[in-house]
Amino acid sequence: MSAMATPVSAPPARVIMYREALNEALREEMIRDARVFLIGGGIAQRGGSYKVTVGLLDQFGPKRVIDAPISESSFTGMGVGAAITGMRPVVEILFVDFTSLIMDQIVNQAAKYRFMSGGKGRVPLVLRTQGGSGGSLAAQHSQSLEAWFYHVPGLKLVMPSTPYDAKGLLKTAIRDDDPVIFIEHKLLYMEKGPVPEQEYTIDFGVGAIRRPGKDVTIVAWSGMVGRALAAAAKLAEQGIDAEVIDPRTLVPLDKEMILASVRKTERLVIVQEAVRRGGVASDIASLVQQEAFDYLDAPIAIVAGKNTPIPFNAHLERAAVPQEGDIIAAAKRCLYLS
Amino acid sequence: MSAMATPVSAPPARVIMYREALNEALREEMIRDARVFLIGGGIAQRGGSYKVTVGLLDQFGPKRVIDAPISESSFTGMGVGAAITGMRPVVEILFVDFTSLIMDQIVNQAAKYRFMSGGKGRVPLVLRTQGGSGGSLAAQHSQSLEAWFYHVPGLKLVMPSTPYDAKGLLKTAIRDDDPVIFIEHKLLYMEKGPVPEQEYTIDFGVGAIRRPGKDVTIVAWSGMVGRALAAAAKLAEQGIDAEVIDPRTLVPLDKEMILASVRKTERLVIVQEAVRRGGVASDIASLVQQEAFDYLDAPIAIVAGKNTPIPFNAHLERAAVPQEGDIIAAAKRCLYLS
Amino acid sequence: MYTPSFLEQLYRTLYTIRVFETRCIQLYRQGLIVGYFHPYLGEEAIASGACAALRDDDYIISTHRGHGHCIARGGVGANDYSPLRKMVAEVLGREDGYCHGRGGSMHIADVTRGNIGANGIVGGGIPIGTGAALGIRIRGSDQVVAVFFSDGAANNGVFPESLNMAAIWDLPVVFVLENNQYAVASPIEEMTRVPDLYERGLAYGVPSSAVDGNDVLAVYQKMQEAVATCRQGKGPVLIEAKTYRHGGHHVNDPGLYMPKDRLEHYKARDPVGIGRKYLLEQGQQTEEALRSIEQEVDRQMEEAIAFATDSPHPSAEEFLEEVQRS
Amino acid sequence: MYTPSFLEQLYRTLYTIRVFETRCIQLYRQGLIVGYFHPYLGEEAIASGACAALRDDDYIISTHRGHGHCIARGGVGANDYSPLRKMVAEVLGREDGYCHGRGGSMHIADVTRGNIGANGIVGGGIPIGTGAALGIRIRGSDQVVAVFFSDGAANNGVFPESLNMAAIWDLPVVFVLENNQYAVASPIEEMTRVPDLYERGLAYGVPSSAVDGNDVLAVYQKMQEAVATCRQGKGPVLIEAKTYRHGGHHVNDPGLYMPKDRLEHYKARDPVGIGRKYLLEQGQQTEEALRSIEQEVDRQMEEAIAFATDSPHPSAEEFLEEVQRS
Ligand SMILES: Cc1ncc(C[n+]2csc(CCOP(=O)(O)OP(=O)(O)O)c2C)c(N)n1
Ligand SMILES: Cc1ncc(C[n+]2csc(CCOP(=O)(O)OP(=O)(O)O)c2C)c(N)n1
Ligand SMILES: [Mg+2]
Ligand SMILES: [Mg+2]
Repeated sequence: MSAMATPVSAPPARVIMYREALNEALREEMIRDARVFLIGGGIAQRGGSYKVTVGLLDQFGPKRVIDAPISESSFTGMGVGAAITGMRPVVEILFVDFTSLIMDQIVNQAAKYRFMSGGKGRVPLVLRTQGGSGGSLAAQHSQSLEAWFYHVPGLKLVMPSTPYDAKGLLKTAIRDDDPVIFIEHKLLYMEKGPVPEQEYTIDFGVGAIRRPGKDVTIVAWSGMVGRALAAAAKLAEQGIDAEVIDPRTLVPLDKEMILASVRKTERLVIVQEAVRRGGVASDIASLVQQEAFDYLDAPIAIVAGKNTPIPFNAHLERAAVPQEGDIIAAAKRCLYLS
Repeated sequence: MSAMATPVSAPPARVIMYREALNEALREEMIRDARVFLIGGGIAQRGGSYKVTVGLLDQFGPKRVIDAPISESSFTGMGVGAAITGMRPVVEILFVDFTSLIMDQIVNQAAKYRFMSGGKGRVPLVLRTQGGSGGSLAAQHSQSLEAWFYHVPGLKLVMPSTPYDAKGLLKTAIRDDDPVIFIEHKLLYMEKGPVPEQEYTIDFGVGAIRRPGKDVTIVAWSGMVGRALAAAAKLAEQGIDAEVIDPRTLVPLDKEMILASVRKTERLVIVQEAVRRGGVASDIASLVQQEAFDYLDAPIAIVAGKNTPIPFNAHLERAAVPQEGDIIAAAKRCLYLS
Repeated sequence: MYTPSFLEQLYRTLYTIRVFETRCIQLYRQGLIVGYFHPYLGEEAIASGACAALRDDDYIISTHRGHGHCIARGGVGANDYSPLRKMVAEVLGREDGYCHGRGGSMHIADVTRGNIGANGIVGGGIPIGTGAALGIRIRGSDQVVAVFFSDGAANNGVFPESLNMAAIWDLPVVFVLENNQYAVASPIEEMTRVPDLYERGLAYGVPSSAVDGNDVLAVYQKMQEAVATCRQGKGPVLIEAKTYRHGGHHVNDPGLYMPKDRLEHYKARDPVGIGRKYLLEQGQQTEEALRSIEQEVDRQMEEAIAFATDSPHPSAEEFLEEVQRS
Repeated sequence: MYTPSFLEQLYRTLYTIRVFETRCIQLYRQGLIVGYFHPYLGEEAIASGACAALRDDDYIISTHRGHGHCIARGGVGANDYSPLRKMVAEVLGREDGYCHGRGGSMHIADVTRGNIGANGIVGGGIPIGTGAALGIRIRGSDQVVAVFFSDGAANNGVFPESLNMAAIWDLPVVFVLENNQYAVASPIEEMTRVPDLYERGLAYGVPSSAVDGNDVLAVYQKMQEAVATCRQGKGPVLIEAKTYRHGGHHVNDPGLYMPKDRLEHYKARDPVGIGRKYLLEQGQQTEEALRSIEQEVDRQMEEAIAFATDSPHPSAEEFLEEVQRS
């Protein structure tokens, strides 16, 4: 795979929605491998709250597309057990907020089983979930919690921002022999983008330069990529040429792509929707200051969610997470233009 | 409170164990406030796996010192409900590893209730738990997971390294009107230190300079403080004068103390037992590079746990977490002496 | 057997919930309410009957489908419709709402009235309510907690965990299981082999039984007995109130999966209609008297809507200052 | 009724577990074993009887008190004591252990024999085992899973959650509840109002009953019936095997809280003694034949200890290289 989002010589691709791309990935992998099955709340009959699993029950039947009771902790654990014994479960947790109910099965069981068994056992499980704010869903349905998983050895962590990536990365996740946390964004499901008809997968650990630039590097993922690109467009109008990098997978992280960009621009802004304290942005900053110390011309700026639960009221909700203007301001601060 | 661990003009203090200091804090606060009660596994009859609650059942009876079934998620939630309705629960979760079972009640309920209720509700709950490696307890009883809580708005986070701090900070935690995560370290329970007879509390957000120095700043907390001090002693033999800072509470964090030290030494090593990726150390590094960028003479070094579950075998266990030598090497790297 | 004024108050509660939900659904369609909104239509008798059996110093805890509990507990009375205003303001996200617009429909709490609050985590409130009961036991008072939840939440492991702890410590908590036979679109028959969910309580030694959840007096009586058991220090009781939603899971769910005949069956046993009949027959009120209550509620609801739409959005500046201080 | 060779193999298993635990406790006291060590002494009949009813392609999942399950499932036989060597090596943390010293007592797994493994999280294995059964159902095979856990784990919400899902999807899983009446020092009577824990299964429509957990043949028969139910596609079964530990919770717990008379009662019904008697009486073996089996096991255990103590510690360098690659 090239580091760019779309292969250079691909034929013109269809334009489909993120949720359709996810649906295709699930469908293709279920056709390809009889061991793949889906389990979650309301994913079969209803086709999922965000319509990602629409039609799969009809095609694959109730043994492989399973509507589970509200027993998240156990049906995730059942995914772990099925994975250990030869299946390839894709467990859906409707909101990343609810992963608070399944951390034991993910962290103490799935993530550690391979190691604890001396390498003899594997857990090829995909946890699909969805995060971020937007739409006034309030404090328990709007969090960005990728940092929890990022901190746990044994887990891979994928956060696609485009339909193309959503499909290719989900297929790769399902084929991976170890547990993968796959976090979608609620505001992206209806976003459209080019997705080729022909089969493809995307390697983990390969970031995408969404916009090349030379003055400042902006790293963003998931729902923040669009906002970073919008900010970059505004910055361009002001003569500032920002490079926007989407790591696509946070574990493994394409550190080299970020470092190469920073060595070029000498300035770095990291944008995350999650609250700043203890977020992934801090970790990326800590890596970059360590490995590109002599290149940095300004402190690395982090644009992140405020230190608060997400409010219900839409105005407050917007105030709680990074907006275009915040990104622009941070980029200018790095350039000592503010 | 002075920033130093022991008040300057205090009379000579007794020397007691960390676990005894914790026991005193619980006892004193239970005497002081009838709303305080304890709930956890094996804390009443047995006095706790690490003997922290010894004698409290006899003194306060089974209504206030409660042995719970293995229903962590619910008895934590019961603490939340009791706290909302006027009590001051101290919930004990035997190993921080098991907090994977209670994240919903801590993160979605306790941490957010005050905010979601528009400031009308409060959750004065203390979660006492214990982390870290040592003693071959293997992958599910040896983790350092403070980063999870550190990332959650609405929680305070305390990690005492001495008997003095353990007592004073636990008393403050119990008197706090909001939820406090209080993480002890399994290797510290038998450690001894001076603890005054007279009543005291320790303000949150006030770090302690464990060893003043001028060449390099070492920040460490919980089980790593001792190791950092041992490293500093060895460094001193080599003519390197390290300042060792123990933040004592990670939320709130005494950022000013760390920044002041870094402005003086111009070099920073952060030591954590937790795995490096996504740990608290990364966040502190990101803050310091942001706010003391022009002072830093070298990249901030992070000495942290390896990217692995903790192995059972004692040799591997040691290899998985920071040792004195690692800290010494990092300090020298910062001084370009390696 | 029951005084007219008692029956009148029961009916006022039933009818207020009905009007609140009906009007708010319209506001939702107008775009004035956003986010998740789960109406309690068809289940009004449970909150109304259960809360009527509680004392002012008792507690309740609610769910994502929590408007009914909040109104029933909030004590909308002949002379005080202020709870209604705070409710509408909150679901509109306004500063004068119960939670100053921070919580919204899914997180309405009314701490001053002992309503610990709604919850966005299905089952999340069960241990919290049980913990309120633990606090009561430690204090040695004779307060009681009513924990409301539905069939879906009963499959969250915290339900049996909490039931068991309530049992061994004789906690004064009534588990009010509103079995509306659906968790979103999942029918109870597919989610358990034993749709009589009260049997789970028996396995933990908790007195447990079912009641017609559409009959406000049946619920009230059951609840009274349960509350008495709790106040006597005999520990928890589980009441399974059988009911059915009058529509989909939330405003945007047409509920097409709900079999027409079952829906009709339950609509024919409309809890508001049943309560009305009680007031007419047992309460010996005239149709005219009832109409005047209804008109008053209708009017109050319009006032509440006017109040709420007039209420300002919370200030983003103040919010950010609060965050800064935190 | 049972062949002598079957009874002999059952006894070999019982006795091997007994010897393993007894000798390892000594090794622990000598400082050769460190960390947590939870002996299965007194409960040998459950693992031995239950695993004897399984096929080679079935699965089991175990607990923190998992040595008995691993040995019983590992298939220590007259001609193959290699599982014993891997067990001892693992609890000593050596490279030749089942998990190359990474897991230790609390995490022993034997994937090749369908032993998914022990678990340090009480209850953690219950959904995992249930999930293995879900995989079986999807594949359409007639394998079965035995999920071992004890009374304490039954209070973790994942037990009822898993029970319910196993029930609605007719999963081929036997929940083997080893009710040894303690969770560490907490007696079952204080942790539930209904100490007959199998009643919890009934609330979910799962065929459930109790059995004498100290009688290896009683366990075997119950398990055979349960396994047959599962293989017929009729879904899960819950077996509550009543038993008692012969000592404290772990090596360092003297178990002083265990009433002497109860302990004596259960020790008098020693599972190893009962199995021995079956072999002598039903199996019509001579005392001498038994002694020779016992001596062989004793000898094999000493060899296993020698093997394990000779086995190297895993290499820290290799470990760090692995970590580097991860
Ligand atoms: C732990 C959790 N899982 C899933 C959801 C998504 N969800 C919201 S409401 C609901 C259905 C709840 O069913 P039930 O408990 O029967 O309540 P009812 O809607 O019938 O009142 C679900 C699954 C959630 N909010 N929390
Ligand atoms: C979730 C969790 N809570 C607490 C513990 C600490 N702990 C280890 S063993 C044990 C007792 C378990 O009791 P039971 O399930 O009856 O198993 P038994 O020891 O009787 O075999 C406890 C509480 C744990 N390991 N995991
Ligand atoms: Mg329901
Ligand atoms: Mg037990």
